[in-house]
Amino acid sequence: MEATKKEHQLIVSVSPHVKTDETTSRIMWSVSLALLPAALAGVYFFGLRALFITALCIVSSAVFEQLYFRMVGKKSAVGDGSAFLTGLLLGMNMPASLWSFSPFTVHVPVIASFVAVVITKQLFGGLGFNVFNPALIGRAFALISWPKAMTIWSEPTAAFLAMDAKTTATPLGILKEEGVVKLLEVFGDKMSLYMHLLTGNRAGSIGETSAIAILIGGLFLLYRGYITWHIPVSFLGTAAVIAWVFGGKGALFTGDPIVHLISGGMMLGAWFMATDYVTSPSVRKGQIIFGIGCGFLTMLIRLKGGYPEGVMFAILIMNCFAPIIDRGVKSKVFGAVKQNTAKENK
Amino acid sequence: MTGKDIVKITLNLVVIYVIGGLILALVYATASPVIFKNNEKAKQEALKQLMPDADAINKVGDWAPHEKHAEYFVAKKGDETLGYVVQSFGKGYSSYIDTLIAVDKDYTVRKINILHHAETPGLGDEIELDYFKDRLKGKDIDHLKVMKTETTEYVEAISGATISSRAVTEDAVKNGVNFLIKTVKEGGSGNVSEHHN
Amino acid sequence: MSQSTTINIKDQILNGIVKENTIFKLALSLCPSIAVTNNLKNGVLMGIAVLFVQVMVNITISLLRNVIQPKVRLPIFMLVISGWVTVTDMTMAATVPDVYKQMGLYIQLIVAFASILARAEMFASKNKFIPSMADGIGMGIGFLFALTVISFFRELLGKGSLWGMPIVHTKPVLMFILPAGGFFAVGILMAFFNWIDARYMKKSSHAAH
Amino acid sequence: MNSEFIKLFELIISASLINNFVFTRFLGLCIFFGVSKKMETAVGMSITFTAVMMISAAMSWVIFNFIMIPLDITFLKIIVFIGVVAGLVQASDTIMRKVAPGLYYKLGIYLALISTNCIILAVPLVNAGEKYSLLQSIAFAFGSGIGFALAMIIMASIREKLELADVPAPFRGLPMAFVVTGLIALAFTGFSGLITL
Repeated sequence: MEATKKEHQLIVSVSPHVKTDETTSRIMWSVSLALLPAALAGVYFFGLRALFITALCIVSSAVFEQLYFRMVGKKSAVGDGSAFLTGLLLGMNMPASLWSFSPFTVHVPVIASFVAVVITKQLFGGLGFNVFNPALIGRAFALISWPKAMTIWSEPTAAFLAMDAKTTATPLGILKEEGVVKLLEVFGDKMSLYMHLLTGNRAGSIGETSAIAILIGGLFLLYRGYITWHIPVSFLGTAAVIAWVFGGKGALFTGDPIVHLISGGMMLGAWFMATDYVTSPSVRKGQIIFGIGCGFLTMLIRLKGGYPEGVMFAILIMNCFAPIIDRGVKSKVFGAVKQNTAKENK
Repeated sequence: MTGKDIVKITLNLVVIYVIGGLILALVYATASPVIFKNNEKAKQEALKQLMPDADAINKVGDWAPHEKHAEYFVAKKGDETLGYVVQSFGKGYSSYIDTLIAVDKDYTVRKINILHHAETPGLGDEIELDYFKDRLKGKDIDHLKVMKTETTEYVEAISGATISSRAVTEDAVKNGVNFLIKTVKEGGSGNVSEHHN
Repeated sequence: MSQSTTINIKDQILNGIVKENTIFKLALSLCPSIAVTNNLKNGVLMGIAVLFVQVMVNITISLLRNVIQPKVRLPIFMLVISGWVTVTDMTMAATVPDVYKQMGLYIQLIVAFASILARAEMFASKNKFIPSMADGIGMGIGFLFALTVISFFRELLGKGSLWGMPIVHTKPVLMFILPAGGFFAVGILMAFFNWIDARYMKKSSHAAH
Repeated sequence: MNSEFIKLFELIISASLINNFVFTRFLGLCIFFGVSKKMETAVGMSITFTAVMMISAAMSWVIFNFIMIPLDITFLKIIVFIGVVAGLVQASDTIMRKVAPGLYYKLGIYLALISTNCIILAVPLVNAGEKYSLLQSIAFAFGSGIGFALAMIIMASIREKLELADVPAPFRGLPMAFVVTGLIALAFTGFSGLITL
């Protein structure tokens, strides 16, 4: 006890924030804007329920953050948009079928938001200090706590107002349990499968289905310089190579990398989750290691693990390693450190 | 330290260790038969539960599904053979599922019981619920097949836990039944009574 | 026995439960605090097992304190502890086989509890029979209390039941009976006790001024 | 031969990642929380620990299989294994001090701590319970050591980062360490189902 008390007297005096509030808030709103196409595609395919779930996540995230600030007596920083972004990402990672009152599953996004904002972010000392991506922890918590509710996927439907769309399996679920032949059977032929996956006309979490919409957002972020190519490219590249080499049945080099790249949460994860400033390494070389790790773990879980989709766990596991990667790389590559600090001071 | 001290210390240690060892041996002597008896009783009860109308369930022999040790039994009422009980393992999602299967004389499944598993809580662990176990009732070897759609002819999968459902149905139970057919039926049912008379 | 010794014994017991609570305050013997607390029954039984071992070890050491050569005291303490753990282990295997199946390994690992050795070394080897027993009871009950609180919340939240009896018919937050949830539960409870402590200390210091 | 090799590999992966002692079996927590405050100590502890554990697992296996089983005194396994660990720690302390004082200066301080780490006792107990062969026992010990090292190093790097953070007062120190461990354990559930043992 005594020892810890002494410790935190020191901690309090350290000035906390890496970036100024102004830039933080600009980044947060830009990323949210970049997510808009994918979110809209989700609402288009999964109807109003998708909108409700996303809105619920955003509102609960903001409310919990506000309540937390009030409780500990800190100046509120809800306006910086980070709670909005966490809520938006969390909502986009949930199945639309959660908006259901019998069985009642509406509490799931609310509790997941609490876990994301309060436990994963604020307990660590707020934005800039969290080790794990809040939205992903929120989703992992929900997936493990309510495994059934979180894996009911509704068929994409044009019936915008429908409350209970037919349920179906995700493409990756079919691939894992019944194989690629069945997958092609469901979607017709290869071209039609690609088209469904690219536009987002397939079962999955609200915001992860439309590869094109996510790519538009990702390229926007890249163009504006909010993210660099290192993580997405190394992530997707590694995953593609592994899918190509080991993804086929029987022989090596017969897998289909494209299906793996544009299905599940791969695109959303690579462009929007793995690139999170706070929870990924800050040095370029470290980012490439981080991306390769994400790609490798994703494919390991997809091909050999228990879950059909591995993006979420892969990024979370790499989040654990990010501080070590930063340490390892920084102590060797001096040039990269200088570059990085220069950028942070800008 | 003088020689006398060393002798004293050694003596001290030896005496205390000997006394400790004696006490432990005494406890072991009383506890181990109870442990053994309890285990036997638990095993018999588990068997009895699967074949309530049998008055004797005797071990016939051993086999090794997935290279694990398992046993099989014959259930009798008086002289009449009611059916068989076989222990089997299925490779599940995150564990080998230890199952006990009771079959009728005609090798259709009567009842199954899950003895041990470590499947995902909330999903795969529903294999131990009655609603799923009942789905295997009355199935013969050709109908031990998991379907993801609604079915009563075959075995309907637990929603969201196809791997665990398959492990129980198509691995553990099907293999167990298949083993019984191969060894008991095709090996001649006379074999069974020979072993145990 | 005089008035003052009885008060001492009461203090000795209270000390183990509140001030030096093994888990929440000293943060020792943490392994079972998570491993066996996913249901109330296991948590309570584990607590009782530890209570039993702690009391018996304290009594034994206290009785032997004049016989044991100080130079070889540690090996003898270890023998006494592992002896009593073996007794507990075998007794539980014989009497509660279904519970033992789930937590046998953790019962055997009571041997490695730093708290038991520490009490033997710091208290029982220097004190008479009665205070040593009181100390053992206090520390043991403190441990039992911590395990009961943790397993109460974990079973209620994770399974919606208590001691196997369903309270609500759903599994509210399954996470809590899983490994990760165990860490959360203990972390949050510890923080809660810290918070109580801080508040209580503030109040009492105000009263003093 | 080949399948034996695969089994060893699976044991190592399983013990280090999927059934990591710290994250899924909650053992060695006292040391884990106590020593993971600084990276340097975490690394030193991990190396010493893995080495001592492999030797102690091998020794315990030999004693268990060649002495205790023939004499039918397996009920004494707790006492014997803890004796082996304590003796080994004492012996390596003396030997290291004489043979490699430099190394002793670096890693010696962790030796004393090791005997209070319950993983070092749990590994031989699990080995005995699962009836692993000598090679498998060593592989299991190695995997467990690697898993513990991984956990310690991750935890140390995160705690160093947390030192600069404004953690709310009641959570400072140990409670926060618990929450962090919970989050790592949550991330590591992604490995579940990778290997069925």
